[in-house]
Amino acid sequence: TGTDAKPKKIILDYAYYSPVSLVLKDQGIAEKKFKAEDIGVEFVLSQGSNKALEFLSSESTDFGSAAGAAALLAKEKGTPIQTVYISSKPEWTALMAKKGTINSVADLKGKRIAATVGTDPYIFLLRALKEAGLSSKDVEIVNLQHSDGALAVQSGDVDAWAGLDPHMAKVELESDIQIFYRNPNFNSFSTLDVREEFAEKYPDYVEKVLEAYEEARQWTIAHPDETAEILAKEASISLEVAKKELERNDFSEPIPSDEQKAIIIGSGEVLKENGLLNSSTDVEKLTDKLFNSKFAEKILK
Amino acid sequence: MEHREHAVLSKANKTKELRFTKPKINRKVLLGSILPLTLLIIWEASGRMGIIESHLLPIPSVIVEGLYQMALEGTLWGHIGTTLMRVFAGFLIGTFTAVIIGSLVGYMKIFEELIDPIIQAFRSIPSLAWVPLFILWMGIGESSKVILIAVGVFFPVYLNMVAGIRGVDRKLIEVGKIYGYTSFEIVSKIILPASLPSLLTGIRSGLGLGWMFVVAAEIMGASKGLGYLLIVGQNTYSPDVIIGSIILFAILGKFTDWLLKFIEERSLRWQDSYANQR
Amino acid sequence: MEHREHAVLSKANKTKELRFTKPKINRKVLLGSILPLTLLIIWEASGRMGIIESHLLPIPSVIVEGLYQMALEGTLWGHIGTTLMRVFAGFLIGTFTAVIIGSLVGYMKIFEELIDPIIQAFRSIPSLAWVPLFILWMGIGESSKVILIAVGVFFPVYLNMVAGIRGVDRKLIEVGKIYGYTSFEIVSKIILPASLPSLLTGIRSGLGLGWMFVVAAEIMGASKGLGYLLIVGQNTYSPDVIIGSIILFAILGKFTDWLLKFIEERSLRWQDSYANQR
Amino acid sequence: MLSVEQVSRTFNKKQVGFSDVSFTVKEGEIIGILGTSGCGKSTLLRVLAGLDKDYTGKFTWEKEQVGMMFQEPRLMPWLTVEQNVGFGMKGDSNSTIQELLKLVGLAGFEKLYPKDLSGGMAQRTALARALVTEPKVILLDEPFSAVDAFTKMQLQKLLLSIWKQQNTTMLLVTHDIDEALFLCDKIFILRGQPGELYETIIISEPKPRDRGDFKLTTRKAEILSLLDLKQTV
Amino acid sequence: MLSVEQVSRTFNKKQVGFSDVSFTVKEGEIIGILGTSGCGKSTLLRVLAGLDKDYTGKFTWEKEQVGMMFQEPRLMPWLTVEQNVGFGMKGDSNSTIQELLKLVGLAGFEKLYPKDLSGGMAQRTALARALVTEPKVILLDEPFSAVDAFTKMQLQKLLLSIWKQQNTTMLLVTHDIDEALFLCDKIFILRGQPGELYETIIISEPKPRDRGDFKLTTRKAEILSLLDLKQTV
Ligand SMILES: Nc1ncnc2c1ncn2[C@@H]1O[C@H](COP(=O)(O)OP(=O)(O)OP(=O)(O)O)[C@@H](O)[C@H]1O
Ligand SMILES: Nc1ncnc2c1ncn2[C@@H]1O[C@H](COP(=O)(O)OP(=O)(O)OP(=O)(O)O)[C@@H](O)[C@H]1O
Ligand SMILES: [Mg+2]
Ligand SMILES: [Mg+2]
Repeated sequence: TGTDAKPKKIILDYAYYSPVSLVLKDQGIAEKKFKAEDIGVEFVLSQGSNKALEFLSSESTDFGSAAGAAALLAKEKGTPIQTVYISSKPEWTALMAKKGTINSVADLKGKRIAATVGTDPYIFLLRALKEAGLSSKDVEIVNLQHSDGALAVQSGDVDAWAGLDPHMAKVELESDIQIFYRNPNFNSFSTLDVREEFAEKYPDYVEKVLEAYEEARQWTIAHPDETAEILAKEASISLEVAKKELERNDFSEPIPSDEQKAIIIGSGEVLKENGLLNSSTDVEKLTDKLFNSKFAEKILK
Repeated sequence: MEHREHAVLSKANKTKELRFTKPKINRKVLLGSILPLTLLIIWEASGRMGIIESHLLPIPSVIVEGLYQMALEGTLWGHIGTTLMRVFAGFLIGTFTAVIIGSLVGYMKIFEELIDPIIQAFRSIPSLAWVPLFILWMGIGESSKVILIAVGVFFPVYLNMVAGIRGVDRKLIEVGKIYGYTSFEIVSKIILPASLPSLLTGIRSGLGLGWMFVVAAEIMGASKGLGYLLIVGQNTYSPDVIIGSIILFAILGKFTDWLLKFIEERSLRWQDSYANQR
Repeated sequence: MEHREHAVLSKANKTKELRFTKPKINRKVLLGSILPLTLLIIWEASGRMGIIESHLLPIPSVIVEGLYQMALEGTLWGHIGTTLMRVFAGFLIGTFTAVIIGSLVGYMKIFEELIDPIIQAFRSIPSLAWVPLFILWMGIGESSKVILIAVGVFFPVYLNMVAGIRGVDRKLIEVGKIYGYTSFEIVSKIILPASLPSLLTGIRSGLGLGWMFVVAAEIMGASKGLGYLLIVGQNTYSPDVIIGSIILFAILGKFTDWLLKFIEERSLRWQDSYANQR
Repeated sequence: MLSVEQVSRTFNKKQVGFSDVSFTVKEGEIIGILGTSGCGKSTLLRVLAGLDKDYTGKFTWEKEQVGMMFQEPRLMPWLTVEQNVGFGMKGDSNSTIQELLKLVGLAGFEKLYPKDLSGGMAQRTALARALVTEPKVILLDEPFSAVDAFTKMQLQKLLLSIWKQQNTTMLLVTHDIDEALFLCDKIFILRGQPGELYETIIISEPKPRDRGDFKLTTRKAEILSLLDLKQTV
Repeated sequence: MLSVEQVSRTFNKKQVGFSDVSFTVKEGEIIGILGTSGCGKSTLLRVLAGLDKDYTGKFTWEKEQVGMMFQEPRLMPWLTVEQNVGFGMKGDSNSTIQELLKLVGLAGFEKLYPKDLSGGMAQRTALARALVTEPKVILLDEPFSAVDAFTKMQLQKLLLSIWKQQNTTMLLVTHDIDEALFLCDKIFILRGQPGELYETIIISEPKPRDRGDFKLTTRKAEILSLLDLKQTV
């Protein structure tokens, strides 16, 4: 309807788990882009997917960075959002344990595993168990925040941990806790989500934001060392850890397409089996409703 | 004759007062529920009329429905029971420790100078900040949760205990000294009863903090409890679960506080105070 | 002659006391630092000897080094300043509101019956649980952070204010009534000063809670502040940042509490209490 | 001025403070109230001052401005002596306060807090506080119980001089029979627990009186015997 | 029994409570302490009871077991009358408490809290509390200031009977000259602010004495004039 309407300002978030958003903010790309139109750009820090989605939900931001599965969960609970862009495909979660104690997912039977319920590592763990023919009933999942899980696996309170970067990278570097199972395709993506209302009112501006993101993504690919420095400085982690984290990020597929859809649907099914999604939910339909690739497709053509 | 009349008059008075005793309690409950009920009605109405979107703030009936479902499944009682047990245990430990240490600090200058400064510093450390330290020190077992709650309870009780003691009327302490009371007797027979009003306030404050620390405690590897429910609700974007657990916190908190208030009123009958005058 | 001797004696006494005034303060500081220093030394030593692994709990010197680095870069002052401002603003708002509402509730039965029950229920809602509600109601701006802190400060101040008022000696209130004081005059001229000791304890308790609520407040989209630092430390798994921010919380908390304690001691000089006797 | 009709006060539906007291007081009279300990004198004053509403019967004041000095000093512990004296006054009136403090012998102690006062000094502060607002009616509950015999006489004289200047109506509870005889126009004797008005003694001697007056000394024995509870009622 | 040598007490390095007091007391003596209000009588008792350590000079007790009744009742507000009376006793002793309560006229009021007592009843409770432990030495600070003339006489007799039974040494601060004359073997007069020991009056009349005794009445005038500060010192 109001295609020529113009927002007064656009509120974006930035998050340590989305390096592209950090580059976007650091390089001032969005500000430059919207300055000519006299539209203000504001940045809000999201400390996790859940906060990013809460901000979207309460209209505190217009665009938010969240893990794909998290966005799916929120969508099912009625949060009016759409996934319009994939800022990276990170391998940010894997299963870790003390060196030599656990060598495969099958060894987890009857063990205590730390994970944060509802987050990507948790979903990763469930999918890994499923693949190995186990279910959540065969193990004891201890709900711990990511950083607390890192502590608990080191002190021996739990036998394994579904880790998350940068905790994972740091633990790997500093102690004898090692990854024993990894699978990039069980990680959901770092997505960019927009409020539905915003997308309806200002479709042109969704495109413009995605253009900015696209610019930032290209810059990220071209300047890996600078990106690591930005990440290290913003998140106050060491350069070493930042580099390790970036190595595990794949910035090559920005458009939400069928491949991504398949991974998200896989996560959704596992969530459903474990009661985090309503048993009557049709995961495929829900994912269709969540994904909107038309903006990204348009600007990339 | 005149005397007679008078006696009759005062008797009439008496029955009148007796008759009013029962309804008084009801009136209190009634008045107290006006505000919460009004809020509930506005909330429900604006939810139904679409002023508040349900993904932001589900309407009360949906939340109650959800809680009812959990009650039917039986999981609700597990959550409530677990949290109640933890708060209760932590409350007891925290209060007990605070009374002991508070008495020492309030009564003996040397203790005050030695340990009060560090306690005051610890007091402002947020509950979430304690979590990693507790995992390091005590692991993620039940005891570490209970102790974390006890830490929360400790500070207000301690503060009020010390303040209560320092405010005890010098005149009464002198009476104990005249009878050759030992320090311990002076504390137990004069200082503790005299600082009881302040202590009870501290205990009520402490219980409130105990409820607050539950969330931090149940971040530490819980699989049951209201705090766990709240965090899972936040992680899975379920506003009904979040609000449901908040409401449970409020109800349980109110109920336990009411118990303490009841004890407070009973044990402060002797006070020649503004409250007892009415 | 005898008189003379006596005068000399009492003069000697005087100078002795004067001489001791200065060292007394130092002695207090000294005694107060024994415990923290001992802890620090044990910690540092056991870290250096490898009893505590540094990636779990870094040694103090590393943490101080980190803080020093931040101070050099200048970011530290930004964090401290931001948080101080938020706590200060929230503290003022919370205390002010609590004194007003507490006075009304303590003094007028009808207010107590109307709003006390719901306040008591809200009191046990954990800080983290408020976060989504505050984001909903007030967004993630500065004001929503300050108000959240004010909520934390409110409850203990309120509780102590009400308890203080209810404990005011009936006898003193009657004096006011004799002079035909209005309710407002009775509150401001008798009840408030008489409940000052209790109120001050509540204010100190409230300040502590203010510091605790900062973390919850700074979860709401902050990019500066000690709570932010703490959460970033947890999210990026940097134990030195976590412990560093905890230490800053402790120091700032201790410092602000010391300010309040100072005010407390000055304004309670009139108390004929155990504390003033010594 | 004041008429009291069958006023009683019962605590908690059982314990009786005093019962069925009736009397009248004319303007400018000084009334003494004597009675055994615990017979309800203080409670009667509290009722008349309007502090205690749970009485039966009725009474009416003609004047409204009633001052009162309680049995305990009841000083505000957070105020100094001079601030306590000025507690009931509106506006600035430092000179009046200083003057009265001098009259009750507390000049030089203005800045002390109540905790640093002796018992008698606290009582005199309370007296000054009651007098400084110059009420038309003043209720005094054992105003001189804590001061020495000599100071007491001076303060009695002070009361009389105020009465002369302002024709103040006074109700004075006291245990000192000499004091009642020296100051009062009428003496009510309360007896028993609950107390009842047992006897009214009228002293028509003009004031100021001579303390050694023989007529008064004889009445002292009479009052003393009235206070003896073992006597037949 | 007790010898006091040049004891002084100064508050906050400036305000003097009393100064340079010296006297001796023999076992079984009843000592009266009279003085103008604020001259340091209560402070003196506090020092002698060991409650106030900041004095100069020295004093020694032969007996240790000192009882004290303060100027204010100082009842524990959370204890009932009988619990307050039993406050200083070890072990069960209900019968002693009940008996003493009867003697001070408080039978029937055992279960009341201090807030429900009249001034005189509170004072009598405090008296009972001081007497119930049967101390060898007892310090009394205006013990009868809040009771009526008749009750006062009865309580004075009670004191005398206890003195007779147990040969208790008593130091009695009072403002009632008649009382001092009726009870005491020696009367110390303190004067001024800070108070100094101005005069010692010895009354050799055997106890119990006759209240109307003419010899005593003459001394009353003497004491009264001693209390007058305007007199030349
Ligand atoms: N804590 C204190 N600090 C300062 N001055 C004090 C303190 N206690 C008492 N005084 C002063 O010491 C003096 C003596 O007080 P004390 O109570 O002994 O008098 P007293 O003889 O008992 O008088 P009264 O007959 O009125 O009870 C008074 O001038 C009083 O102001
Ligand atoms: N709040 C109360 N509750 C119950 N009983 C009370 C209360 N206040 C006073 N009384 C009782 O009322 C009676 C009269 O008390 P009141 O204080 O009037 O006596 P009084 O004549 O002033 O005695 P005194 O000369 O000892 O001061 C006493 O028996 C007392 O126990
Ligand atoms: Mg009385
Ligand atoms: Mg005295």
